[in-house]
Amino acid sequence: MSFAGTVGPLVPEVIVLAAALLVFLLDVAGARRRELVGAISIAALAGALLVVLADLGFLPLAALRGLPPSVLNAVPAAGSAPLYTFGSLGLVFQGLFLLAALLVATASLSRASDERGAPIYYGLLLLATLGMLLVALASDLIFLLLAIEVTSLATYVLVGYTRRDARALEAAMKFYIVGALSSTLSFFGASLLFGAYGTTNLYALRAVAGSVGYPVLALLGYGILLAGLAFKTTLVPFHAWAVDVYDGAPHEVSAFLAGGTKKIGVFALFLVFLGPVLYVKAGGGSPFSGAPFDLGPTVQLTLAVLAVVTMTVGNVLALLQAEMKRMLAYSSISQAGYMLIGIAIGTSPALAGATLQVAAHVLMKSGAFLVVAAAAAIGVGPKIVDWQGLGTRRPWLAVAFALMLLSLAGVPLTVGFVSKFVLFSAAVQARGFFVWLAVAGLLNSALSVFYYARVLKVIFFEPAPGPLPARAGDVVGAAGPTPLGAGGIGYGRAVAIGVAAVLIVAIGLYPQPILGPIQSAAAHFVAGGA
Amino acid sequence: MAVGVLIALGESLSPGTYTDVRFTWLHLPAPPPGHPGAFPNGFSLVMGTLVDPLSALMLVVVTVVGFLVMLYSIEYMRKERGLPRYYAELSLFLAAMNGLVLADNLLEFFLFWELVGLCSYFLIGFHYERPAAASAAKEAFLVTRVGDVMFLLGIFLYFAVYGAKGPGLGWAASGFLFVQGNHAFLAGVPAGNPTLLTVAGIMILGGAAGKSAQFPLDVWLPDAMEGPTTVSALIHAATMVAAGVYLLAVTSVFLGFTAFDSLLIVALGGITTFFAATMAVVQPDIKRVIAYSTISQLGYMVLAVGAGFTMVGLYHLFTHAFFKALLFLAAGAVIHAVGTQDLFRMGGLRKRMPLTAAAFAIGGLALAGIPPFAGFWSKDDLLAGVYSTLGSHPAYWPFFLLAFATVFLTGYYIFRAWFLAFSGEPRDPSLHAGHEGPWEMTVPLVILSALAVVAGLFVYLPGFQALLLHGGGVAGIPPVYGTTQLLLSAVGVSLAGGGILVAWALWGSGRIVPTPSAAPAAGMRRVLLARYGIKSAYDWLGATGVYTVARAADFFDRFVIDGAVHGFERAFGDLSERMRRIQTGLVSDYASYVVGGLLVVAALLLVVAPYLVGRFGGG
Amino acid sequence: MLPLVPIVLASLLAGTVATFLAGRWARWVALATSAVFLAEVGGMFLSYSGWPGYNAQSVPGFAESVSYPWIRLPWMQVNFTVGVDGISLVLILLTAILQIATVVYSWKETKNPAAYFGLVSLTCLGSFGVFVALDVLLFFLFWEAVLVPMFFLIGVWRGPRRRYAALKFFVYTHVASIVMLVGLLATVFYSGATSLDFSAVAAAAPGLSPVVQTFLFLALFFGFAVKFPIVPFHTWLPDAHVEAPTGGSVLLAGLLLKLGGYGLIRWAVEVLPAGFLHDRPIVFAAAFVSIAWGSVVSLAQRDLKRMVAFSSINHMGIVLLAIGLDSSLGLLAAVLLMFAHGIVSALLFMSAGTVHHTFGTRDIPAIGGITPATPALATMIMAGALASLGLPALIGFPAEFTALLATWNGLGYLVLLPLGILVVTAAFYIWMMQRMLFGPPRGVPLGIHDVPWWEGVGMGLLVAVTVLFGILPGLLVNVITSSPVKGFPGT
Amino acid sequence: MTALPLGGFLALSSALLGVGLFGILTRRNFVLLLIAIEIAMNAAILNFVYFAAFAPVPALGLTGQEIAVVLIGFAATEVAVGLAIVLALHRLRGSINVAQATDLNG
Repeated sequence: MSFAGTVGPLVPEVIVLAAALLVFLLDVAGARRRELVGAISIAALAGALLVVLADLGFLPLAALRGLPPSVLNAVPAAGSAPLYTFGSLGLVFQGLFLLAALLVATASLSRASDERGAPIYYGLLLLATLGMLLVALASDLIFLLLAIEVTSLATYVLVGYTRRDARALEAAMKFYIVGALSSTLSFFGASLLFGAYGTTNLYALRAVAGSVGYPVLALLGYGILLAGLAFKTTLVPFHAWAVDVYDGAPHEVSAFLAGGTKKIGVFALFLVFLGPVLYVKAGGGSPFSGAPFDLGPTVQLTLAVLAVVTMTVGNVLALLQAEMKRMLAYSSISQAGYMLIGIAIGTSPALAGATLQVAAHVLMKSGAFLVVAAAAAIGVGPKIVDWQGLGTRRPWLAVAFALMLLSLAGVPLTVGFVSKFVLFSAAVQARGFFVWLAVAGLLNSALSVFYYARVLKVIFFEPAPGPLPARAGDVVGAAGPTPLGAGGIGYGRAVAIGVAAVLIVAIGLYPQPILGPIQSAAAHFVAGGA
Repeated sequence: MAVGVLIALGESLSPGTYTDVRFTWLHLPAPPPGHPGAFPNGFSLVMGTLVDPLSALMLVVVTVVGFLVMLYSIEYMRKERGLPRYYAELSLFLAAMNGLVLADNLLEFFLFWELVGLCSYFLIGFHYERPAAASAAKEAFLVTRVGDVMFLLGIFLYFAVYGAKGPGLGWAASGFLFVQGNHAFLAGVPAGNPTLLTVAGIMILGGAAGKSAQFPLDVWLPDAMEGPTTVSALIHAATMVAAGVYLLAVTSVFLGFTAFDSLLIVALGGITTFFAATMAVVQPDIKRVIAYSTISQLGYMVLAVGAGFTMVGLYHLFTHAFFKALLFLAAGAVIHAVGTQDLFRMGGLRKRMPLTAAAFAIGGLALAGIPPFAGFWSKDDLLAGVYSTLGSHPAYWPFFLLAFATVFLTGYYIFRAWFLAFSGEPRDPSLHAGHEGPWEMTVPLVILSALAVVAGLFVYLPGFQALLLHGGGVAGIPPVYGTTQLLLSAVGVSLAGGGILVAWALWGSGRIVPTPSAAPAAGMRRVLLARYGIKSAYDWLGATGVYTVARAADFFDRFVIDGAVHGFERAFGDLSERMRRIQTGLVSDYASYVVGGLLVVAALLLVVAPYLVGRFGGG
Repeated sequence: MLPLVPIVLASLLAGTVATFLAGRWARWVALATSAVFLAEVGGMFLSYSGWPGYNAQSVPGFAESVSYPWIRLPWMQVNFTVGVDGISLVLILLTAILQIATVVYSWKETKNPAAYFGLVSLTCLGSFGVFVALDVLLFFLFWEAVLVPMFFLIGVWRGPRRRYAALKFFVYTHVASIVMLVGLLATVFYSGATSLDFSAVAAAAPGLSPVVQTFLFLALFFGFAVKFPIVPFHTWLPDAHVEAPTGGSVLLAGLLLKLGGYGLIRWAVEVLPAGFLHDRPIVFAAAFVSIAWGSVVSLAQRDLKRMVAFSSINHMGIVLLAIGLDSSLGLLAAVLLMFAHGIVSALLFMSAGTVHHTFGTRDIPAIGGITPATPALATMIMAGALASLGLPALIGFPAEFTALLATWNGLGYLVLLPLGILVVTAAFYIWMMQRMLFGPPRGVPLGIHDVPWWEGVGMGLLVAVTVLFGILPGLLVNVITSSPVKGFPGT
Repeated sequence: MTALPLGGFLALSSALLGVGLFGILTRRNFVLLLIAIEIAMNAAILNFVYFAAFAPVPALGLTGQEIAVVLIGFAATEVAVGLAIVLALHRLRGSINVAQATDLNG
């Protein structure tokens, strides 16, 4: 394969990597203006997004297509074990990752332009995005875990990048310790799988999942791997770090973590667990007997239990949260439970539903955290009660936030409803105990309405306690009262929030343009390689 | 009025049942084939008019008395506020009353029945700023509402009876049209559905008892005297309260009562007749005396209808309407003149209001049943009729005796009132010096006086006779008019005369002899003034019983049902608070959760899930 | 043929959006929107009822039915399918009447009028959508879409505990909606319907085994029962009513409660006949409890709005009873009663609103004898109360009469309970009138004005409707009975 | 080839993992935590190495040795990032005791 042949399919990754390097170089060269590095990053991310969309087959973009159609969804030949392949579901996830990064990058333009570390910030953002893009391509377990680590390492630093904020550093510390522990576990689990099957290739693993030679070893491997990946996906009880990190990190970084990097865990779970889940060998049996047994249902049940526990615990913990970001963090945890339902069921409709849920979550949760950033920029405090009267002071911002919360709650006419609808209808369609999974999910979404509605109540119904300070920043190093554009929240944030809000409603009204590709991608994903 | 009289004249010339316009009010079409359901032919609820001897008789009453009361009101109500409202409500009442009389089915009957009840409610509460009036209006509405609800159930039951068994009158048409022949059908098939029919009759009786203030739903009528006297004369004496009797009459003619129902009706009539009269005996309020007498007289009519003498009952209704309206209007003239309703403060009005005194006396004589006044003829017929059934229905005996004894009481109480008001000397100097009213008030008195004298004699007019004869519609229900039991008549008249004499002996002087409070009579008097405690029982039931239940229910609603909702909320809140404590902020704890979670996942994958899957099967 | 329903939907949507953006012209835009809506619906209604001879056209199936593909999933097809039949048409007419009455009544709303009128229009839009939706997802979408504007209507404008009430309303009804959605989806998937269209679901679902249907029906029933509301799931209602602005109360009582009844008729009873038959004892028990509870508790209320709210529970209990009878007469009665209750409770809530801002309180014992000072207001209260207690010649009578007749026909002497409760219902209204309207003036400040013209027009419209259909219920009945529902000729 | 050596190596790596986890759970000093994580990481690396040697099935794709080398590099990178955080934390708070950094909780 020629160099062009190798790089051609990797155009988005190359663009992002090049932009990251360029930003770091500019830093060294002393060009540290936020506008400059931000523009470069946004351009790179947008370009990569266009290429990914083109690769996915959006016709008007055919000229940008870097991926030969023959490569897309091609199943590796028997005996070959590529490190990465190009599945359309991966491309869909790439698109979502890029969308999340793009929203965050755009909104970050509104941070103080002379803030220290802007190039570092954007460079790390791009590097993290690069890791995410690689996750979406992985076809090898080690490649997958390393790609995750690329993102992780970048985000550890990103959380604490200002180096002046004790809360952010504390968050980075926690993030790092739990993250490193989890990656260690992941690798240990991978090593057991390698021992059991003699390969780390995901296609191969899927193929041999049926002939479990050493079920105990394999199951232990899958279990430990699940624990490691659950860290990224914030499944309960591996979630505890997330609340503190989302809380302590700069708002834009929280948006990126919750809306973006968390989803690589979801996709990693898809990749790793589809094989075991799809393995159906009736006849019961015990993993200790040495004979083949019901691996599929066993894994499904485990994942389902985790999903239900995650949804429930996240929601219950969010109920009485007094701080906005922590509330959003807990809601983000519970949303991860919904996504897990998709892989627990393992059918292509369920995966499509989970993917749509991921897409929805990118918009809702990134959007929500960016609203928090915008609100902080106009002097709204971190507690939910501090948000009183926002509805009358900043009606547009409040309406956008309301849309995001309603979407999170799964109220119709929003993307959050469509995704839950598709997911739960897929669960009901799968019959069996998945119906109860859907019931649990719906009851949870009912429970979640309580705290979303409570926030809406505070924002819209309660009068403002007093005038807002002219400009109080969460922004470290903010110098002087230079009011930002767009009513004090900054144009970048306004654009990002606006795009997210519009997409939430647009997809909620007519999801077909995005649902169609996701469905066919999920179908390819389930069918491929097994 | 003219129309009413014309219709009555027409009926008297050619008795029979005439149905005019009829239109479908509400139509449930027949279901398509294959969907039988409860109404295979669908059904219609219709509105129409029907004229027959019964309605003709009622029409005369309604229109004539209505006209006279309107005329009388011009002067009587001159100084009142809200006259447009008064006349509008009175007109609406007359319209609804005519509608009721002309209705050709039970549903339509009920519709207008409710409307007249509404007008009664409004008019009792005409002086709504007076708490007593507002309260009386409420009481009237609610007590009659109890009857209405029974009436409604009665309609359903008749609907069911005739829907199931009627000759071609199933659900497809309408189960409760007033159509000649139903009754005959029932007579032929007595076993039709006796229980259903009996209950239906009881329910109709309940409705009638509410409207016609029969025991035990009689409490509202005396209180309804809070309304203007004109209203009392028209609505609460002559027309609306008679609608209950009319309902019973119509039902007995067109739909039929079972023997048990008849006995019940007779019993109710007899009891009401007597007890209402006893309460009238001690009343100090001139209007309430007349009100109790109304209840008592309505009891007679119910008795007659129950005993099978439908047209005799209506005949008494006819005469009663005139002399009772006369009594009310005369009383109204007195009240208008002196400004009080308390008999004990009046006295000696005979000299200043000779015409009114005479009118009241004529009304009283008619009421007491002294020949040749109107009341004599109808009451005598009535009693004779009931007497004639005693042989075949010995169970009627006690109620007949009660009714007969009431004749004495009637003579006594009405002339007690007359003597107290008109004879002797004025007792209370603070009262206005009474005088006769202008012509608008006297003319109705004169006309009604004339009618109170001659209305009973109408029965000797051939046309009217024909009306009464055909009114029952069905052979076998004999209208007894003209005295056939001379001995009975003589005893009756003597009793009435005796009552008058006793009244004269006690009150004729116009002086009041206070009864010693220790005397047995005083205790009796208290019981009677307290209306045997029925009113207090109702008040207790409403204000204490039902309201307490409602308050308890409200408490339950707020604190138990809603409390459960809040408990749910609190339970989750507590859970949330408790679980938040695991979020310590210490990273080592978080790491331990990871390790613990790892162990849990391993246990799930290796032990729990395989066990469950093996136990319950995959998927 | 023009796609009439989507056109109405579009006009309503455009009007709503315009209202939100219209600033101080909002009320004019809202008025125009509602007038257009009423004209469109009125036209549909008249053409359907065959006025003036009102010989009902029997249209088999749904009229004005159109369908566009919306969401394609491999395992099912979601269409944008809308259409009307007699039942929905009557309720749509109710929607249109209430919208214009509410807009006129609230003419001088000063607190954020654009949002207020916009939310009113949005609520009506959602209700209209629910009534025309013939697809599970579309139905649920509109069903929930009503929730959000109502949440804001309750929460922003009036009462002191409005925030609590709004939250309670939102959470409570949303939980119920979700249970309902589970039931609907399970119905679709277990029955093997390939499309979420009503026709497909209604064709496939009756084939489910009775046991499954029983559980599915219970899920749906719970979802609808909260909206109804049925005791003991009713406690959100009094709070919401008491705290909502008048327009919110009007739409809440007039429209939202009807959604529950309509949903039950269309999506539960028709779709799961066997489940319905199995669960009828539960339905009846719930209905009887609600009838009795709503009425008895009303008697103890001091707040006029709270009293009317509990009377709504009573009336909707009768609706549920009538639906439960499973007869064509019962169905007819249920729809009539929903229409009647929609108009009458709206009238009563408007009166209560006027009482509140005229006298500064709605506490019944605190004011009395208001008739001389405000005769028009007293008349409106009286008209509402009398219509609500079922006085003939007003709309409540034909509705209650048919309901009770159907009950007698279906349940025999059990009709005694609703019949007996009629006395209690009369009692609390009559008592309220005695205390508030009559007697010597009490708590009536000097120099108060009677009903302002805009409120008078709003209420007068409703009174006119009450009288018109009270005297000529046939207009509604002929439309209702042409529906393609069991026992009606449209089947 | 017997199963015994594999069992023994597995026991060794499991012990390493256990030591690492124990350290992570009990230490409060950030640097000691880093060391504990590295010990646990080495358990995984060790696994890859001897699974490559004692593999019951022939390897497909990456071999255990390749993976082990990559992971050693990765572990170094990870520690570098960790030390950076340690430095920043120390500079800002004057302490690298993780038990003192619990401002974010609840």
